Amino acid sequence: QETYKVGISAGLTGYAATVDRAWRDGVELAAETVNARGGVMGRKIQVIVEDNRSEPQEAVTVYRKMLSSDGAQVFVSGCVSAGNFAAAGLLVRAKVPMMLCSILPQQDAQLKWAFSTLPPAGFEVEKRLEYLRDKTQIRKVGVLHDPTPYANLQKSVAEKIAAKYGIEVVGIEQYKQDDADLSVQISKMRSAGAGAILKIGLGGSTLTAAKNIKQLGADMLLLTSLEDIAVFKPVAEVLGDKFLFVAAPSQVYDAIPESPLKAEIGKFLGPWKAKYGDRDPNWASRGWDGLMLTVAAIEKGKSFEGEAVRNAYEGITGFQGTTGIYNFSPEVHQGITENPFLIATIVDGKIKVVQ
Amino acid sequence: MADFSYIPQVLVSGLGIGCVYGLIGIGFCVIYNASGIVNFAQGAFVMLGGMITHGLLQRYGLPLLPAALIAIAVVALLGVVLERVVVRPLWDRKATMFTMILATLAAQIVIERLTLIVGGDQPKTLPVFTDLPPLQIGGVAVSFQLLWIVGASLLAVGALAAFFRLTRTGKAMRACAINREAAALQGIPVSRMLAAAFAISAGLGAMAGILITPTQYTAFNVGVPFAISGFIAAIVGGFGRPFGAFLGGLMLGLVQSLAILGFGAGWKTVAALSVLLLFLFIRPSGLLGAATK
Amino acid sequence: MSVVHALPDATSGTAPVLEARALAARYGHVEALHPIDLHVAEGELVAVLGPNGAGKSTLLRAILGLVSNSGTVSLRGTPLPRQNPVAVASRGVVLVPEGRGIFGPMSVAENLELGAYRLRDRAEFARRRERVMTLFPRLKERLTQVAGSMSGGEQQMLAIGRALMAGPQVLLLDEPSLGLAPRVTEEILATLGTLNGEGLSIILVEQKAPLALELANRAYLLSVGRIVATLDPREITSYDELAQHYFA
Amino acid sequence: MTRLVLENVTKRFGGLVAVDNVSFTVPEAGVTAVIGPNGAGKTTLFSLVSGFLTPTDGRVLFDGQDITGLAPEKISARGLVRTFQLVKLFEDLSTLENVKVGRHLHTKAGLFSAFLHTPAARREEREVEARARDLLSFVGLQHKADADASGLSYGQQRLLEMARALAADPRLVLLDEPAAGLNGEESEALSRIIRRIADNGTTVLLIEHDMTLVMNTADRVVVVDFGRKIAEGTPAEVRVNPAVIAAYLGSAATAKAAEQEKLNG
Amino acid sequence: MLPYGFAAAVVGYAIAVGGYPATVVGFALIYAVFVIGLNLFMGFANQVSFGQNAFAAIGGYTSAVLTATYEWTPLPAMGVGMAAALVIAGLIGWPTLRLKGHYLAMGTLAIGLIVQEITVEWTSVTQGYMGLSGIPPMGAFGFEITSDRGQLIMLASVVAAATFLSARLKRSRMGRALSAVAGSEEAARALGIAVARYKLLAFLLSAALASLAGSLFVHVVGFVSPEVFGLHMVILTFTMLYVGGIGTIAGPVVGALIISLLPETFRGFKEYQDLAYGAALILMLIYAPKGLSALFSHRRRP
Ligand SMILES: Nc1ncnc2c1ncn2[C@@H]1O[C@H](COP(=O)(O)OP(=O)(O)OP(=O)(O)O)[C@@H](O)[C@H]1O
Ligand SMILES: Nc1ncnc2c1ncn2[C@@H]1O[C@H](COP(=O)(O)OP(=O)(O)OP(=O)(O)O)[C@@H](O)[C@H]1O
Ligand SMILES: [Mg+2]
Ligand SMILES: [Mg+2]
Repeated sequence: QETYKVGISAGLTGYAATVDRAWRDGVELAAETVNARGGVMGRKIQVIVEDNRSEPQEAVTVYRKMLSSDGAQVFVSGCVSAGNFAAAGLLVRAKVPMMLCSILPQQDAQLKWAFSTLPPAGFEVEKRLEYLRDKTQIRKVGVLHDPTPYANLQKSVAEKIAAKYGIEVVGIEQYKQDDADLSVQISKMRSAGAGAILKIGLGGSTLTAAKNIKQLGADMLLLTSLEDIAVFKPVAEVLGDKFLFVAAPSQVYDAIPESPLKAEIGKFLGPWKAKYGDRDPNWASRGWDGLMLTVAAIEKGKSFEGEAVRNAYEGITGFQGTTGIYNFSPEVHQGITENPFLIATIVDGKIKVVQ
Repeated sequence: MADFSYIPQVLVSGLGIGCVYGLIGIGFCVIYNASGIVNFAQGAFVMLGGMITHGLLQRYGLPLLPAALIAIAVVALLGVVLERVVVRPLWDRKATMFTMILATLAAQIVIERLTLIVGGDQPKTLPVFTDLPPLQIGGVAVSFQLLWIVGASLLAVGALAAFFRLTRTGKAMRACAINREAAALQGIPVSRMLAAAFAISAGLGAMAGILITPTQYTAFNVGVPFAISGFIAAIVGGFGRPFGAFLGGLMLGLVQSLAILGFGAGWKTVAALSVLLLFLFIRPSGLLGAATK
Repeated sequence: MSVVHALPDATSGTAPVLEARALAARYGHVEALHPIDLHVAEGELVAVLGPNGAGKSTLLRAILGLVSNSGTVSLRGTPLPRQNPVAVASRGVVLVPEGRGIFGPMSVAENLELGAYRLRDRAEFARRRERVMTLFPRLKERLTQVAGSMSGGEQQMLAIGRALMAGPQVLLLDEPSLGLAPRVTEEILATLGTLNGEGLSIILVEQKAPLALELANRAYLLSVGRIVATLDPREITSYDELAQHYFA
Repeated sequence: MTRLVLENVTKRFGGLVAVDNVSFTVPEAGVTAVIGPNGAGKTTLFSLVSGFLTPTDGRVLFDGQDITGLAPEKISARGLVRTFQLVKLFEDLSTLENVKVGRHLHTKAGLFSAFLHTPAARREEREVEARARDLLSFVGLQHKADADASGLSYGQQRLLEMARALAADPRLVLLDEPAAGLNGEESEALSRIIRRIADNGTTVLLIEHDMTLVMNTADRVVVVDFGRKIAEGTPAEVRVNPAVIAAYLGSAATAKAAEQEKLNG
Repeated sequence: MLPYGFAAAVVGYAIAVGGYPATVVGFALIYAVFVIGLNLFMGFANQVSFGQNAFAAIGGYTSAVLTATYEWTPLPAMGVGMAAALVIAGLIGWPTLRLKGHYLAMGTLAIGLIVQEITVEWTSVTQGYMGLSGIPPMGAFGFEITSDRGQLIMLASVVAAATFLSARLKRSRMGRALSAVAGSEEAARALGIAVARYKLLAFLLSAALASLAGSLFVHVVGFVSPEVFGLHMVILTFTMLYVGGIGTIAGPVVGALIISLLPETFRGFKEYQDLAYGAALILMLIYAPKGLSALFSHRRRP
């Protein structure tokens, strides 16, 4: 029987490893679920995964392999933006669309074939500013970000919209993902009067920031962007309730009210928990969405053919995913248009939604 | 309106991270002094120190001290394994220094990947040794962990200097690095010396990892960045001198911190390395002069 | 002049201290030393002579196991391990190599100390060191100097001094007079004579044949990797005669 | 004509005065030898002349021009080439190629003629090759032409170093203990070689401990001790100088040298 | 001849088959250009540089910015990139090459890290981690090489030319001077070889080839971002150089091909791919310490 081949170029090693491993597991889980109910339009889905080491050059190689040797018909690829950009030209020539976890390429010709599950960069920032405005007296913040494109975007948004929330950004500091110490940046923001730090970026650096705040004896809140809960647990042990984070609905399933969103998350969380236990569901749930969107597109366009799937993606609206509702159109290739995020903290090892 | 009271604090931060670099740089010096090899798996030892201790605390609920000691012992043993399996065969074939460096890099890949498979990709940390609020000295916060790091670094430097200058085994190790064949002719067990050097340096690396992890995070992939900083520290200090590496580390840490202050973290490598390069042009033999020649 | 092939040992009857049988050595595909037999009796000083490239150094290196070799070498009847210089040196077979092999960046004192690496006895250490200082007063003046910065001759003294620190059973010297001033050469060879007189067995590779033959009990003549003659020094009367052998 | 003039040359290493206010001249013709005890400062003197060390004090004139403090490659480019006491060969090159490197100063093919392999470059290569082979035969190493330099015995390495230095067609060649490691017969042969070098118009300045060679080869001898010049003159004069005998030769050696000369006829 | 036969067979196969092998071999050839340059400096002259990636970045980014942002054609852009790389190499090399051993390592490591950081931070020109897209393929006079086959043939010709020239260089007067510098700087100087000048020359040649490799990369892929020219590149190319055989003529090409193909052959190992790669590497270094191309030929290195 013929199968439908979905390729994943993921940074299973390198800086994107945590996110992309979860993304891959989410996509695979979705594929298993779809196959269990008979596949899509009579075909089973076959997922092909290759590690791009979080590097663009390697991404070109693995995209090429999956395209020409494995015959991938669509890509549901991870968060390594540069890798996806580097391969975008190849996909355009092969007329194969991609659904990504990363930001979108900028060239019009390439953009045409690329779609993303990523929420707009502003959402995570807005939620945090909202929280500060509504729940605290803090009116001065510092922004601490890494140099990745998505973090840079978020930083620019924060700079632009903070005033709308009556909040002043008193310091913008950068760090590098593998920095072993952030206390210089933190001292500088503290002395500028910042009462809270909006940290934007992934990985262990959050833990370093927390440790540094404590070592400096600084009385500041740390509000971090979306991340794996496993990273946050030790952070909470260091900073306690001075630590808050942007949470995706799937991460706080128990705390959200009954709704179509909750129902959709439930469909994903069941098999996820069965297979992976307590492992954080956030990136995986996005991967799940990525594949489910693809299935929806095939069924909508009634074709497995690349161009048809691409066209069908553009027609998907009101699609209930685990991260929110996706509305695509020829102009909008980044489907989440409503802010699904919450602010949470960890008390005694339990996640608590505070906003 | 500008408030510059944080500058002393920044200097302290710089010294703190500088100690860390220095401590890692010291590990490079040990193997170099005993064999003339630059071991780029040194970063992996640092990473393993933190990771193994974390595992022992988490999984077996051991108290910190025994966990740390076991971790150091395990990593030291691993150093010996590395020497036996990778370095010795090359050494026996009279491979060039760079071939050996590359082999240690390959070993670093293997160790890193094994750690990933066994320990997962999540970042981890260790509790601070002394869980007290930082000391406030003239408005500058000094954490207890920093004191631990400084103390241990100085201790390591002193012990190593004594070892290499005063003990017979230490001198024999240096002899092996200078002229292997002549060392063998004195009946010095050259290969055992080499293994011992790897054990010591791996153990030191692990110790560094254990000391510094409480101030930050560790994960399977922190080894390479640590190794680079430690390597630079060792060079600035005049390769092969533990105390020089320590000073080199301090200098790197300070310059970096000031660079972050002046230009932002984005340009810190540009700024810090430019300063260090200028320094080397002016003082081409390093802070204390090179160990050999 | 007579060339005696089965020359009796100076101390005939006793077992040789060091004995090589069918010892051969090669560099890659080239056999630089063809199988040879050689021995040194207790208290004997044996000279090895021969032109450049004859294989003299190779012979000494083969005894230590520094080049890939075949055949056996035994010390007082016990075979020495092959290709394991550390073990051979530990048994008291001590080589002063061509080019000296001093530890350049280390001090003179440290070099001497490492010569006695295997010695644990402090009193004995002090005694040997005293002895070396007496033999080479120049070293005493320079104990703290970095060995590599010493003049060529000074380094040679250090190399021999270091070897004596090991308290050798057999001392092998590869051209000890190399680079030494005539007076010092004379002194060093005299010292070797003294040591030999005290019972130390020595193999001496030396280009200054007349000087070596004056000391030696026996001499092997090496050419193109083979022993071409075993000589009794007492019977060599003229330098010319020896020279004929060299180019035979 | 004088080839080389040393004027009050001094070199200190920290507290140690390795060369102490030494002056002498080397005439254009013939062989001049520097002798003296181990550590007297002979090699240091060579390093000062050839630019590898800079004198603490004093001047060095080569063919009338001040070369004090010039870089070694500048000095060798003017025609003053040295060998090293501890041989420094290019170990990864063959014996022949080692000598070819010695021709560097007398060839000029650059990057582009190398890439293009111009006829001029090819002609130059052929000349270099021929010259290098001649020199190997001159020192008796022709049979080792294609061997790795590192595979030569010690004595052969010394000869190779000399051939390589001669390939540069120097006007003055400094030989640091060329006979070390050679036996009596070989050093006699070397003595003839050195004479021929001198007869071909290259000034030879030589450090040697082999007194037979010095006595047979040198026209003039300079004696140094503790960094100072203690005597100067013809070999015959120097040999009987009591200071030289006491500091350097030792009585027995002198006697033996004389004896050997007799033996050799 | 065997190493060249091997290289020709691999390239021929890739040209014939196209697709994924073409991509892998294409990258290998680009690396080969880089490694041939590295070999001039590290193999011929026995120096160390941890920072050649800087010159690849300079070449690559100059090409990328001039063609994608300013719409130049590739060839002049490459030329400017190479000139820029040479100027920077000269400025760095002139003082650094006087330093010895570890300081040279430090200086070059620093320049590599510095240029890498500039590519990340100078976002107005480089777009940082976002990368630059829309770089046109290699071509001249209105003719573009877009097909896999065309690109491979172009890359193979560049590699062949670079190999040929480095062989010529090695056997020339200059090559001998470099060998002399490699063997003993003191002896070289004693023979009138201006050591610092030759080191600089080797450094410049190798920077030029690195820059060329960088430019080729961006025109072949059409995209560039800072990760491409990171420390990873340094390690990878060192590995290629040593596995292939440092100081030999065929070594860089053989090394680049083998080290590029090796991880692909282990791709099926999934999680264990890197473990297998690391272990294979160690074994190759142990059993062919002089490089694979030396295994192929018993001839003594010239
Ligand atoms: N490492 C090596 N590789 C290859 N051949 C070598 C090596 N070392 C020595 N040989 C060769 O082996 C032969 C013997 O060399 P050896 O050094 O033993 O001579 P020797 O008698 O000590 O000469 P000398 O008096 O010049 O020191 C020579 O022909 C030499 O070229
Ligand atoms: N770089 C240096 N630092 C300190 N001392 C040095 C240095 N170079 C040489 N010396 C000392 O200077 C003195 C002269 O050394 P030099 O090598 O010139 O002697 P030499 O006359 O050539 O002796 P030989 O005949 O033994 O070769 C020696 O005592 C030596 O130890
Ligand atoms: Mg010899
Ligand atoms: Mg000397």
